[in-house]
Amino acid sequence: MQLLETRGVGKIFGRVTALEQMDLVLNQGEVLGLVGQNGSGKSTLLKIIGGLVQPSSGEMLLHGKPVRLRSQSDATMHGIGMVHQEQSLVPNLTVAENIFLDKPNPAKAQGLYRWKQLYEAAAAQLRKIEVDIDPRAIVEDLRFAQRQQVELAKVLAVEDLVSHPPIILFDEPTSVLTPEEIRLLFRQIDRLRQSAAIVFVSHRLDEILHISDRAVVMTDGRKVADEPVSALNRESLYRLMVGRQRAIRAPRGIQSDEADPSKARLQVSGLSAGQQVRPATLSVAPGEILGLLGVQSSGAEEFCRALFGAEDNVQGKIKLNGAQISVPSPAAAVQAGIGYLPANRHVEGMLKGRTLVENMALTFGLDYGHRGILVNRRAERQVATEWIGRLKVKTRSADARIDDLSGGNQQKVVLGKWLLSRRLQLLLLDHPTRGLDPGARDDLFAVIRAEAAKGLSVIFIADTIGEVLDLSDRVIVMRDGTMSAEYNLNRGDAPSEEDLVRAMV
Amino acid sequence: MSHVQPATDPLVPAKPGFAERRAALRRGVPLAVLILLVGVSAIIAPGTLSPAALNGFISDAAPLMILVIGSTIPILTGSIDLSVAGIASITGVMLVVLAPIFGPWTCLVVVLLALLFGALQGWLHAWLQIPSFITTLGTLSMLSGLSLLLSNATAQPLPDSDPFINLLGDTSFDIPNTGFATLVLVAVLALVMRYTRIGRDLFALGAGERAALMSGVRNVRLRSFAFAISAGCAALAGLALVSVTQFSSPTLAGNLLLLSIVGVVLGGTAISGGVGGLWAGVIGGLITAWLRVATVLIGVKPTGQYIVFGVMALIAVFLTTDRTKIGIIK
Amino acid sequence: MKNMSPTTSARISAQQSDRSFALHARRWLQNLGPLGVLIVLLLVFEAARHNFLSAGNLAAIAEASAVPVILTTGLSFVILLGAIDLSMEGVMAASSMTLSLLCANDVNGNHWGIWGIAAAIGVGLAFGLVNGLLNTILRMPSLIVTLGTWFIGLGIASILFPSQVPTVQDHWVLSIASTHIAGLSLIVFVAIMLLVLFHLLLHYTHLGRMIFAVGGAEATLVMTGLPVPLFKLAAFIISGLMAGIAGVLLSARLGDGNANIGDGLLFPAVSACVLGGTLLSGGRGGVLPSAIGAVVLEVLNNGLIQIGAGPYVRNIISGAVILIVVAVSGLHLRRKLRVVK
Amino acid sequence: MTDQLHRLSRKFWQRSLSLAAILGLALPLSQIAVAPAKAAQKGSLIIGIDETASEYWAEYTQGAQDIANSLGAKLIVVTSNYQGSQLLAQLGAIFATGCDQCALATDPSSNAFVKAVVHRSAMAQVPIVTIWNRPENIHPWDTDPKYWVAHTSFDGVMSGYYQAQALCKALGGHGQIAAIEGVPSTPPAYQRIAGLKKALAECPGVTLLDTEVGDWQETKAQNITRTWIARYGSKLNGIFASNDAMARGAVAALREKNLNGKIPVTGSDGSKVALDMVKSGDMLVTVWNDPVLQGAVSIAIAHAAAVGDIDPAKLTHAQRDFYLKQEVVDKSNVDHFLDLKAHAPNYTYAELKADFWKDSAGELPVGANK
Repeated sequence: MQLLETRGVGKIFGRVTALEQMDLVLNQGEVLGLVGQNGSGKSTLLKIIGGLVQPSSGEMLLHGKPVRLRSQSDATMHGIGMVHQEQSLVPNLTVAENIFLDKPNPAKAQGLYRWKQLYEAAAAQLRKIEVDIDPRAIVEDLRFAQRQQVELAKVLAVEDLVSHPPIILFDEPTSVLTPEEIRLLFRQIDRLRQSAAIVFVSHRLDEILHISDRAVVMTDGRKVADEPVSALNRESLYRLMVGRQRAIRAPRGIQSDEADPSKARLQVSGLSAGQQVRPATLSVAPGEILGLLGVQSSGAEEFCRALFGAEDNVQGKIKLNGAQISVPSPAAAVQAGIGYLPANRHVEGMLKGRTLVENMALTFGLDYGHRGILVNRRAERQVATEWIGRLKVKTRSADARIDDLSGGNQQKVVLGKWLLSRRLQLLLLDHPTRGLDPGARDDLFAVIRAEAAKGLSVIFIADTIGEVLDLSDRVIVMRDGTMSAEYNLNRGDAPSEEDLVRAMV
Repeated sequence: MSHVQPATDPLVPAKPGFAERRAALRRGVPLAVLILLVGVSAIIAPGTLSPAALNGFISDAAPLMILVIGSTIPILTGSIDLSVAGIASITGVMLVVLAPIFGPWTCLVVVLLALLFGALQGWLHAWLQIPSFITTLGTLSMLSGLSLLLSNATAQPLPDSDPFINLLGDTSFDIPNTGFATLVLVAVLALVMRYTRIGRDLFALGAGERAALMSGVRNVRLRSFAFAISAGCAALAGLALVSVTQFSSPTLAGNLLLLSIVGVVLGGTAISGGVGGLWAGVIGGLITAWLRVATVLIGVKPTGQYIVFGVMALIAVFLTTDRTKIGIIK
Repeated sequence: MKNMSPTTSARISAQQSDRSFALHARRWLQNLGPLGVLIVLLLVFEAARHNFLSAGNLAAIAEASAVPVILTTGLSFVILLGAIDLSMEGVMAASSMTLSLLCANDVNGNHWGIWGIAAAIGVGLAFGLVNGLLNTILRMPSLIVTLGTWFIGLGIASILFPSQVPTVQDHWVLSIASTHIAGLSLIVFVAIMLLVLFHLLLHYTHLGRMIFAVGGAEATLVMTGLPVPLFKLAAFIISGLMAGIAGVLLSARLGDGNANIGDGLLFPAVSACVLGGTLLSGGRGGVLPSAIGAVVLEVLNNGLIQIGAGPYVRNIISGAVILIVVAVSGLHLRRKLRVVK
Repeated sequence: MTDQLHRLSRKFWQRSLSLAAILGLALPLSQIAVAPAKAAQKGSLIIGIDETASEYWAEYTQGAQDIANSLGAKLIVVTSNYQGSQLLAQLGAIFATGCDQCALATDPSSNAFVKAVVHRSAMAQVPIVTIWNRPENIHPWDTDPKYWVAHTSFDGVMSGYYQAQALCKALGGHGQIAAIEGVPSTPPAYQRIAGLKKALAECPGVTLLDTEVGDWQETKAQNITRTWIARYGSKLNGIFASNDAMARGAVAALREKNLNGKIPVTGSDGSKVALDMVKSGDMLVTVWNDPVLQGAVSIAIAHAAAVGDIDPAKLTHAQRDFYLKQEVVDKSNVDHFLDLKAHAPNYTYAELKADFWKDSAGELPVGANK
């Protein structure tokens, strides 16, 4: 039975077309797997269906009737729930309140909360997905994965809200879950399968093939395939998604010189940060690109942040070119020549409201000043403009505000902030391709390769295994805060994706 | 290859330079408000623009302007310094207390002490991560108690011989020296802000603190510096005040705190940080100083002065605040 | 995707419940912190002066705390948003003057009785409304908006001021202060009632919880489609309302209208909120913690008078206590990348 | 649609802002070109007061207004809100328009600003009479003597002395009292406490239990008194409040315990409320300082100097630095003062001119403002 249909739905953000002429049908009793590269428009499509974003064109039909969703709670009232990629919980409210945030409160009488009833109702929702979380807990006290489960419970509560079958959207829910949790999630999806329409987005093709009935592939805001899963396999799905066979890349021949640690660019011994990073030892050679792989809570990201001094309770020794960094802090790391491209660009990467030059000159502008004390704005401007050109940043001028750029170009500017340094030794890239289109991604990779060829060491955390294999000289897989596997691609270690996934989870 | 992708090329705006022009226009608003204000009062009360009147205005406005300029620096980082008026008041008291020990160098010592105190307070705020509002509220209370204690709550005459105070109280070319002192202060700070990384880092902290920290900006050091400057400016403002009064008093600067906050905001500096600057402080200080006398100039009845001041300040803030750069308004 | 052994899963679950217990305990301790400070202060002063904990002195502390508690109750709502309301001193001036001129008094022939009280409280409400509208509709920062309305409130009071202090002669108004139950004036009970009422509002109504939530994640609420400006407006109105009530109560206690009635109450109120754990960044604390903060300050003040500390030393000590308590209670929150403004 | 609205409003703002800027620029220019500067009205009287919402300052203004009316002159009132810097700035603004034969009678708001205010007035060649605040070591005859005509005040020491004497008498020479002080940096505050101590020295049976600062405020005095009642209980026999507002706060606190009228309270100023309380027995005494008289005399002297009716250089020290008379008000004579309050005499310049010092209580003694 057809529940929801989009007809010619499109979305334009400013001057970027995120989604074009999308026709999509969601049926009851069917799990729709939605795949596509980053920036292919999946998230936009999901947000439109979830009421977070208003389409620029086209219409949506719910049970055959046109519908306009003004907000998320509006969508909720129509029986549409969405599990977000970025969590949408209010941190200082209880689990129970968050579950019913966008829904009529089940425990309100004469305008007053009946907390006990509310907790019971929430507990019922949590029981439904078989998780053991106290509905009275404050969300910010929960671990990330637990919050994800609350988010799931919040969305699944939608099914009690409407008489007709609900529509549940999952925006990359599995990337942060443990296998056990993924299994629970799939059990939920299986339970819902008959009574709901489900959209499931994931980068993991195996999961798509495992759980979906039908797969839709998107590229550049357009639908390029819509086929039953039975007609697909991994290779065909990949080809549809990327548009080409996976390229086999030639090794670049730079090797980590483990025999002579004195020549190592970076030497880390016993580096740990609280619970998330267990003591780790590692060295990186000049010019080497080291890929780090791991699911969200594996500690890969935290390891990089600890290296940069951005985590609390950092223990262990970090030596750069043989000299130890005394107090781990971002300022000390920068001083020593370590750069970090953060995963959360908007909060940690860019200075909003400021120009490209101001953003790029912030950290290493003084490299071009007089004696490292006085600022030379002309020189800074010149070098920033030069990098804007080299990174192919699409902008009208170097004095445009960074907010006015698209995500990919913003990312290039943030990268430029580090690359314009004359003394950068090591660059940490934390999910650098998030929100980047394939073209921008290729530009980015090209620049990183070129810099590495000049001797810059790079540690790189990727969104997909493909990216890691594409760029790295060496791959380290992390799991539960420790390094679980290592492959030296240049020495002929060529792990299959299956090998890597096995090491990850 | 990216050049042949018009569909994903989002950065060719319909009107080139539109955003810049708008920003430039916005920056001009406070100045326009100031000119409008002065213009209107000049019509209502002719003679306000005579040289003698302007000189009087300069000498009255200088302490306030110095305070506003000083307060601007922490506010640029998104913090706020509520202790400025307290510091300005205690400056005079210290001058009297310390004069027997340091003789002609007392002014210098007092300003240095203020810088030190400000740095300490900034360090407390940034290192212990106590909100600046409450940190400086606490120190304000302590400062006022201390100045009452030190002065035994009385106004005392300054030592006659203090060379710096005498210089400040004097005039050059018939213009009060406090006016020149303000100019010198602005010039020095402007040079520091423009030609060292401090200025850039201050703005960065205000515009996006997390991003700034992750770019290697040294938060604790910078905040200590910002609060040191604001305290130092407050001490200078105190000196400018006592150069006029020739007396110290534990409550000398009184309500200048509120006026200085109004001044910072009126210049177009956002209270949330990252937007504004010294120039904004100068204009804002002038607007506030003018608002303070405008109620008298245009002949508002004394009972109405509070209301007129409040309403004019609100209107001016409405006009001068650039909301395009601020996301969530708290 | 391999299965986890049942023992591992049980272990994790056990860890979780341990953790959640520890979290609950920590939260309780944090909430009890200000209360602990209060008890320590009481004991210290009792040790220093033996009749400190006498019924008479405790009643004096209760009387002195009543109005600050009402003020912090209102202010807490705005601070929970992450905003601030500086206008209370002006609002109290306007409300006091309104009350004393509308109720039976010795200046004019008005005799509004209970409607005079309503009008004075209404003045507070109107101020809150204006503050809220300026903040939400015109998008001006609350700090500067309420700074402006502070002046306007003082201005209204000085325009209303007749040439002599208006003495309130209204029976209703005076009885608020003169009626005593169990040795405490009605004002104390009004304060307790308001405190409980607004505590319930904050914890048992949608509005209250949403005001709480705005301070936690405003953007999420906007995205969810909740009417965030209305919540903010309500918080400002509550704050104005409380200041209006405080103005009425203080006038009732003094028996006259006074434009300086609120002088020096704002900064202690803000300090009290922070002291109690209602953080200026919003979303933390509540009316009860703030009220405890207010009582702490009053105990400190009373105790320092009792042990004979001079007024100047009192300033220094209370400033230091505020700083130390806030610093110590915030120590566990310190993080490298935490943004504190 | 919202986008359009947005753009429209933005455009509107741009237009109106540029308009405002142009207007702002044009106005002063037109000013220079068209209108010749005209001075403030000749012979204006200027007074500086601390606040508007106060009975005391309203009456002071009334006294000055009487004189202005009798002269047919304009009265300009400047409010400092207790901020000397604000007073200076506002006086500057008034003098800026030029002031011929103007006269100023002001409270400089605190001792610290006296010299600056006097100097500012002298620069504008406006004769000035100061009230209340004068630092010990500067006098009208040694600081800008040509324009600082006189300083006048009420004798705080005597006021405190009278109050304490009354307390001593009421307590029958035996008991313990507590005192509430005003803002410590103002002369009346410490003078009145000094008077209190002077009287107690002559009345050894009465001791001073405690002194607290109430900053002249009712509410603070109320809290302080409440604390005292709790602390001292029946040991507290009387309360010395440095002004009537604080006395009223003390009485309000006493009333909460039904102690009003039982524990005597004294104040100073002679405000309407205090007179009523003296009549009702809640207060023992207050000291009558006549602000109407103060306003009339001080502005009249300044005006006299401005128009040349007096020559400051020829005045004696006692004429340039003097107290105005004050009287103790107790239950026996309160009706007289209540009547005076209701029907203040209408002062005229001509009448005062006959003898400006008719109501003087003598020269300020050396050390009065220490």
